[in-house]
Amino acid sequence: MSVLSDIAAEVGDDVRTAARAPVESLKDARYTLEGIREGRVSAASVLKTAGITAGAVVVVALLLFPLYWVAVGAFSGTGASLYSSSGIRLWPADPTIEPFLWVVGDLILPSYRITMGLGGYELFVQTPELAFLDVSDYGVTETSNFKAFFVNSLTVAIPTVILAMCLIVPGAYALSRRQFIGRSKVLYGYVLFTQIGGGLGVALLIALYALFVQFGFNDNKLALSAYYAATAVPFNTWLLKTYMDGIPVSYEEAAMMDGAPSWKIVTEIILPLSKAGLATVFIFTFLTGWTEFVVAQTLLSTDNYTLPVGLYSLVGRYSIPWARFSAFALTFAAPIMLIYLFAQRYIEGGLSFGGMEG
Amino acid sequence: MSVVDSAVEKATDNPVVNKEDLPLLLVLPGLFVFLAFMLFPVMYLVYLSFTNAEPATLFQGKEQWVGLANYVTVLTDGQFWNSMWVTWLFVATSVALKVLVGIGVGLVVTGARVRGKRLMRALIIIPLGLPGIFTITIWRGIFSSAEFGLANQLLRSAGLGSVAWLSERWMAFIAYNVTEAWLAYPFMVIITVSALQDVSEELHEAAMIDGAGFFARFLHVTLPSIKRPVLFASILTAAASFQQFLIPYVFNQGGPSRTNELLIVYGYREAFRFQKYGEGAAIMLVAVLVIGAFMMLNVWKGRLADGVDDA
Amino acid sequence: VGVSETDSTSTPDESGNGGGDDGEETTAQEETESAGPAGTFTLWHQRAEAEKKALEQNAEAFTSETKHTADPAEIADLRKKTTSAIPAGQGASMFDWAHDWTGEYYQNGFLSDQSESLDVDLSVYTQPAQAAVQFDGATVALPYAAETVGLIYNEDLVDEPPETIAEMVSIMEEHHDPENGKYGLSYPLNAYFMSAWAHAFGGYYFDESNVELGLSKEATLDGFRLILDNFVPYQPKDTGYDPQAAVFLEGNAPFAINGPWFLGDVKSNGIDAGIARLPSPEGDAEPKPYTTVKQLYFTTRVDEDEAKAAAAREFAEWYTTNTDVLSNNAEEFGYIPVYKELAESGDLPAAVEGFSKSVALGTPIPSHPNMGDVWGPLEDAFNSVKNGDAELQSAFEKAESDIRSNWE
Amino acid sequence: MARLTLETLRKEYDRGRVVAVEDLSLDVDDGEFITVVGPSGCGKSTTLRMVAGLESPSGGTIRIGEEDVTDQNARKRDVAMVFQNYALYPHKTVMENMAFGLRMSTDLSKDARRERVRETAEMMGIEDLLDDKPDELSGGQKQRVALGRAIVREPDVFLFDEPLSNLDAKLRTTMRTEIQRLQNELGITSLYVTHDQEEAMTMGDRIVILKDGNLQQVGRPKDVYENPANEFVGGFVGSPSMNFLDVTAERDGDHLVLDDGGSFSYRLSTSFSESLREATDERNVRIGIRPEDVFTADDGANLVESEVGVVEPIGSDNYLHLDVAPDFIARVDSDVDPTPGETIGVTFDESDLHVFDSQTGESLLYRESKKQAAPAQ
Amino acid sequence: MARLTLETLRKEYDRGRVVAVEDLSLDVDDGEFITVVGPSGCGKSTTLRMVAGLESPSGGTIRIGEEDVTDQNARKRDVAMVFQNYALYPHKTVMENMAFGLRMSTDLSKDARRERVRETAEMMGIEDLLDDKPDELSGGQKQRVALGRAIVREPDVFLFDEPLSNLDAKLRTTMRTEIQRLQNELGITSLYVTHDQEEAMTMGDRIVILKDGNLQQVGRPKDVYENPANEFVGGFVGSPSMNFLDVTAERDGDHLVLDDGGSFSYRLSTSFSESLREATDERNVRIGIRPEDVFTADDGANLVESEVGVVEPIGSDNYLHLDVAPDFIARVDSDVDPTPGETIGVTFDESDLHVFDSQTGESLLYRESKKQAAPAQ
Ligand SMILES: Nc1ncnc2c1ncn2[C@@H]1O[C@H](COP(=O)(O)OP(=O)(O)OP(=O)(O)O)[C@@H](O)[C@H]1O
Ligand SMILES: Nc1ncnc2c1ncn2[C@@H]1O[C@H](COP(=O)(O)OP(=O)(O)OP(=O)(O)O)[C@@H](O)[C@H]1O
Ligand SMILES: [Mg+2]
Ligand SMILES: [Mg+2]
Repeated sequence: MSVLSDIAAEVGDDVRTAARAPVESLKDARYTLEGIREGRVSAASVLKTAGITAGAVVVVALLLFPLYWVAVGAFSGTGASLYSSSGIRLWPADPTIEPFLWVVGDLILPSYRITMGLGGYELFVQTPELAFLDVSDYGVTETSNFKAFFVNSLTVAIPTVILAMCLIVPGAYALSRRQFIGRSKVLYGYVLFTQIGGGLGVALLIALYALFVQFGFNDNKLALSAYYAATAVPFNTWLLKTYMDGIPVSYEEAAMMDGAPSWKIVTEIILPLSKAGLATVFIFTFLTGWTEFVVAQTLLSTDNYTLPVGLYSLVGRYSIPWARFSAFALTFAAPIMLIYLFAQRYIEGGLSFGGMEG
Repeated sequence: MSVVDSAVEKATDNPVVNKEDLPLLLVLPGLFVFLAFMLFPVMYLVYLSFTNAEPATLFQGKEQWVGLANYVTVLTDGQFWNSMWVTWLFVATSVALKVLVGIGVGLVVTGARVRGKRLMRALIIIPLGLPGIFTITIWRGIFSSAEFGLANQLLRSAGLGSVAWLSERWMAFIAYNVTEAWLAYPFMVIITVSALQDVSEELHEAAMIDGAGFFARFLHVTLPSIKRPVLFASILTAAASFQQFLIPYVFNQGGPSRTNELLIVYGYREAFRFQKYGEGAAIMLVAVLVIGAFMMLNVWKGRLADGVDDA
Repeated sequence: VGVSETDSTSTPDESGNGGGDDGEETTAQEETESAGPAGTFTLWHQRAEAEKKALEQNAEAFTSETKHTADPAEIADLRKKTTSAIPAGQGASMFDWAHDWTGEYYQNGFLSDQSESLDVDLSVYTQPAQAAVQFDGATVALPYAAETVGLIYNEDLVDEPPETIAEMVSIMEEHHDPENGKYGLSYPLNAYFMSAWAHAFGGYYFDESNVELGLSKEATLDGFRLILDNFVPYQPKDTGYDPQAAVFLEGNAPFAINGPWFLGDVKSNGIDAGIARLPSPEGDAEPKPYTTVKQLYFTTRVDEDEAKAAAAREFAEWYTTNTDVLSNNAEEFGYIPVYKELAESGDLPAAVEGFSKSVALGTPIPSHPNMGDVWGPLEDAFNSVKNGDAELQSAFEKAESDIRSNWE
Repeated sequence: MARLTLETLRKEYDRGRVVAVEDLSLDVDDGEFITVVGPSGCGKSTTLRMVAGLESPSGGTIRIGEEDVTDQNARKRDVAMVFQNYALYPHKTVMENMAFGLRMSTDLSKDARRERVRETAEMMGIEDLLDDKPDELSGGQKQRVALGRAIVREPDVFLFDEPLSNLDAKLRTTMRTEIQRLQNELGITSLYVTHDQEEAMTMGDRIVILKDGNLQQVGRPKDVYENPANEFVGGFVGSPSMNFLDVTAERDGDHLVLDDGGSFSYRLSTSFSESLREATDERNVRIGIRPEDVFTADDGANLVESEVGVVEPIGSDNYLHLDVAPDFIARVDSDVDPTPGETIGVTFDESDLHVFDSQTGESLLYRESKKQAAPAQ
Repeated sequence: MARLTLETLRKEYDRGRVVAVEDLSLDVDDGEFITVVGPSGCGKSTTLRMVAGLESPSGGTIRIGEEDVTDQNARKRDVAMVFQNYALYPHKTVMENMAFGLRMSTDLSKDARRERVRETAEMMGIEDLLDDKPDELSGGQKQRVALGRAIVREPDVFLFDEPLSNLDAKLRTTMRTEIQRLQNELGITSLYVTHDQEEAMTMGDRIVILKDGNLQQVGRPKDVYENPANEFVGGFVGSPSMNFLDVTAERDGDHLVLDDGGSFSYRLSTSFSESLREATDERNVRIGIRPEDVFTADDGANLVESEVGVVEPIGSDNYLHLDVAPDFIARVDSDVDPTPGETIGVTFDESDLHVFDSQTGESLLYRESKKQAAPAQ
């Protein structure tokens, strides 16, 4: 739990830093300007910085241009197409947020009555209906099933993450810290399967489906989570193991000298120190459950569709409603972007393959 | 009693499993769950590859054992060998491109003089969060052969003529590469950035004092320091390239005229389009074996499985 | 006097299938019109938006009118889902798709022959529709609409739809100006869309009765030549569906060759479109497009449970013969009726009228399983000719040999 | 607090190819502070880690108090260890770092633990840092916390593995005094590993000198300094190092004259000559003389003329590099400041002379005192 | 080889919130070896890095020879630097490491470069290591390679940033001599940063003492040791540190009597009293006396009785911790070995006394000599 509260605190820090960033950079700019005036800072070096930064912005802009292009489509409303015979538009001709409203739908928290028995009396609080967004105000009448898909995705992705963590963390620890029979075989096997798990084709899918049916697990979101967790095991175990390799053994030894039993060493020392690795694994396993399409589509019934399946069901036999499709996809990716934005420093640390330097 | 005792003694003496191997128990759940989901399907696939299964026969359990016939068919099919070589070519070019883009962008977003690096790095990984089928469809649109395809419009505004991207073999191949690079660059950049942050500042300074310019420092300090992580990422991403399916399939089904049919597309077409599950399974397995051997070789060569206690 | 068993036909469902998609089965209720217990069945479809909504409303109506329950479910990739679920003994009792899977699925054992149990006589449907739902003497589906491509023209740009190809070419010529984003024609060039011309001079793709290919026949090649000479020069160079659709939808092309499903987009883009039959080539040749019949398939799941089967059958019969449903479909979505009573009534909506003329000319896509192998090589061959990589004759000969080798 | 006994303790690595510690026996009294010193790789850390339970010995026994702990798990032994890199848990505050051991090995209540930590922190002068994380501390503060973490548990035995080697020179001296003060106060049996002989000398009640896994000498610092058991110890202990010279002992009547064949010649007294002759028949011996025992003289017997190389001032004294032998240093008063190149006369007292066997390096004259200096053996 | 001149060199960090180096002026003669010493964070590295061109100064100028290099890129300056962690390129062999600088900054042919490297390697005694990778070397060898890499380029100026601090005590002494030998041989202008005052003292032609970015004193080691400009320098230079005592100077006729209100009382001579009275009107001063200047005495004038705390033997001498003041240490001969707790009498010569202003810490009596000791200013 302390890990969670730590993470919460650090996210808080990040938010604060992010909020302060503009002020800080303004101050920096002022100091630099003063510096130039007083001759403390050479103007050439400032110009160089500005030029290089501009260059970096151009690179980033180029990389993200396809996404921008998609976003333009999403804001163009119905009739938008990936193909436009009238030339590139850098700005929607007739900007509208209708597609996004269609995706998100109403955000209304219905009124609840919270009651509390109190010695014969009954107190109750009637919460007001909270309407964050009522899309009918904007003339959008029908909406997508995004929210239902979203809930389904969460109910698949969260157990996936939990289950995967339970499988991955002990394995990674053992592989990183202990010598035992078959260790290197498992490691090799895992590295091997980090990639060739996918791509085995339709026949595999049929076999998999048959397997699920055999155990009566089809259309079971939990079973799907288990499957995702299983596929996430090799790569992520391996990743976390590599990360743990970088944690100095002396911390463990210190804890051992402090009289901590093995499991305490793991929960109190290794896990908190593996935060970056855990965050990375968290993101990757979450992504597994969040973006997988084929198996989810095969296994789940319509009511249980997850977001990618929901997204794909927008695709018609011949054509795709581009504005809505894009808006759906961008909304779909938004949580990932947010999570990543805050987990960035951990992920970059968690992927550094510190143990591999040499 | 004594029998039990001696058995216990034997078990504890047993050199195969001893007390030090208890940590194996921590690995087993993950291994078990993984195998539970992968082993049966894979075995099934192996079985299929030795039969003449087709949808009609398969589902009625009427498929027949045909031994190595499927493998013979596959290995004597010219189209298979074309796929094999295109696939390796694609692996080579796309990995080179991905590594270049990854390092290039990685350098840009870690540059000492670049302001706002963190934000840039966060923005740059967005493609990671989008489903592949979506982004690939977008790129299919970009590389439309139509005069108003995005790539063609850019070419034309640069004063060049438009290109029939997807109906010319090498143009299509280039389009695959660009798209693959775009799909994979977030991963490559993340790894490169992590690696770049570990490059010793002191080494850079030493080189600077030794009189090395930017390029020489990159060559002699940066590159050797990030070599291993980048190599590792390249291997992973090479495997991804090897198994690329969606790009050729969505773009032009590995066309034009099956010239760019990557191995998995070939297998898919055989298995699904032409309904030869047995042959499809054989192709998939050959592909898996090839990529498996490739990975093994790299893992072994790059000593990627090593850890602290092997070191 | 003994205790009489009232219900011998239906056994209480033990859910021996491991809990499928079909939900709860209700046990017998004797007092309804038709004999047998009430059933619930699932109907898979891949319809979007308005069409989906209409189907759901129809299912509701059916459920409230009868003792049975119809449960429609939208599927993201119907082909993948059916091919993996049905063989595993799972999946819906019924699904909604065009007739081109009939042969293949029946041979694979996915479909159930209901010819013995159906109450409706197939002769109430048009001839091609009758053919579509049958394979090898089995009736595996019931048809409710036909579909094909026709000529759609932008009324702002074209006053009168052209009767002949020559007329059409001259109008296209007038509008074609790619430099400024204007094109003569919007026409996705896939095998289905091109079939009208391949068949126009007496050629054919595939002869179902003799299991024979006709791709490299001179008459077929003439059809391809016609496309290459008269249409390709006026189209955007990317002949995929979306890029082709875009130019018409943006008002940048006078003509589109497309199907009724396109009309929704046309309408929502504010294009005033007229529909006409496809123009004729010179001489007495007529374009003969492949038509597809939309139908409700019975899967093998219905064989497990008579109540379910009865429900599915009853829904299919009701849906394919209910004139309210059918004419509404025609009006809203351009579904061309195949229920004779309606199809021959002569008061079809204008949009449907245009397409139904094309249907009248056309031939149904063969439902033979071998047909599935034809599309890919055909398109590959056509594309390589179009790109100038191959000669017409040799390309299609090669396609034929590819297809044959896959048939083995 | 307890006695610590090592008996023929042995550790092999790589299937016996590396013998890190070879049959080491040592007896540490209750409350004694033993420093272990030796060059890098001599097996100091390995010994310490075996006592801690972090490595299991390949042979021999370890006893703490009366208990044989050789096969006992590290966490069961009541020992505390201070690591070279401190090994403070980076994610825990100082308070949590210090309380962790108590939490794990005692069943004190949370408040009682905090109380104990606070007391110890006060003793260490780090009570203001209790809420900080290790990252926020300076090197000296970290060192204090690491000590505090060990102390708070009141263990039977303290182990230190080069705890000061990451600190700068000034801080090292301060912390050295600090540790001595604490040890005096707490009187806990301690084993202190260092590679710095000065640290070992000043801190240890007794000092243990290892080389290549072998025990060289054990004894009180002064005894070891004055009576090194062999050439290695002589050279290792003391800074600057003892000067060595290979000489032949020529007989001249009752006297022996030591001669290196060059400018060096030293005539021994009869008594010294006699004991040397008793000790060895070899004519070639190696003599050692400490830099501070060399003094300049203008005339007199046994004067050695030599040229001055570098003169290193260290403030209080000057180090004269002389060409008597390579690296021959005389530590003289800072007033004595010859210019490099000058020739001066130096000499030393016979009583300051150490004589070693030129083959084995064993000290030839002080066997007795060596034996007595290492009673533990 | 060239003169190095720093003029009011200044470096700010964090928008001026941290002043790492404050208006430092220094003149290093051609061929001179200057050591820069000071506590952690005093700006030693920052200064060095500005000279190297790795940081750009916030003010002031740097001149090498006649050329103003303040705004010149590091790689254009003809300086070489030895880093604390050696900073050897891990993927290059020793040969490649050493040749890299030549390759980058000269247009020698490959053979010529190899020749130069080989010569230098011979000089350093590392010619056998040329084909090894840094990983395979021991600490001392790495250090030698790092030196070699700097030397081979024959730069105008040598910069050293604590090059020996990662080595163990014995090795440090050896390498120190090695560097001195090289410097004598090559005579390249050098700036050598260390936090170890002994290193600074023994190695430097002159020594620069910094504190908080401010220059404290520049001078020959002996001068600095004997005439510290202020209390800080007095305390920093010399080991063990100078003992300090706050005293009041009471007048007693022509004499001044220094009294700390406790057991300490010291009567100054008339001449000393006079100069002190000339120097300050303050009655409260702080006196400093070096440990080696304190000696034990049984009787006589100015005897201070004090109790012995810890006795630290370092072999050649003993350090007696006395209760005259906290951390008051007398360095005495190792023969003098009182038992802790014993009371002994100690005293010192008036000439060894340092007197500092109790407010500013400035030395009160040695202004003259201080001025003269720092001619570079
Ligand atoms: N895990 C190990 N595997 C193999 N050899 C080892 C291992 N640990 C130590 N050694 C070897 O044992 C010997 C003693 O090592 P140890 O760490 O005890 O030396 P040390 O005296 O502590 O040295 P230092 O002063 O460098 O810390 C060395 O030769 C070392 O190479
Ligand atoms: N990049 C930087 N940003 C902010 N402050 C800095 C930076 N580099 C150094 N400082 C500050 O400047 C001061 C001087 O640092 P410097 O590294 O020169 O000290 P130093 O004397 O070399 O210390 P040490 O002996 O620890 O190496 C310190 O207070 C340090 O915190
Ligand atoms: Mg050690
Ligand atoms: Mg520094």
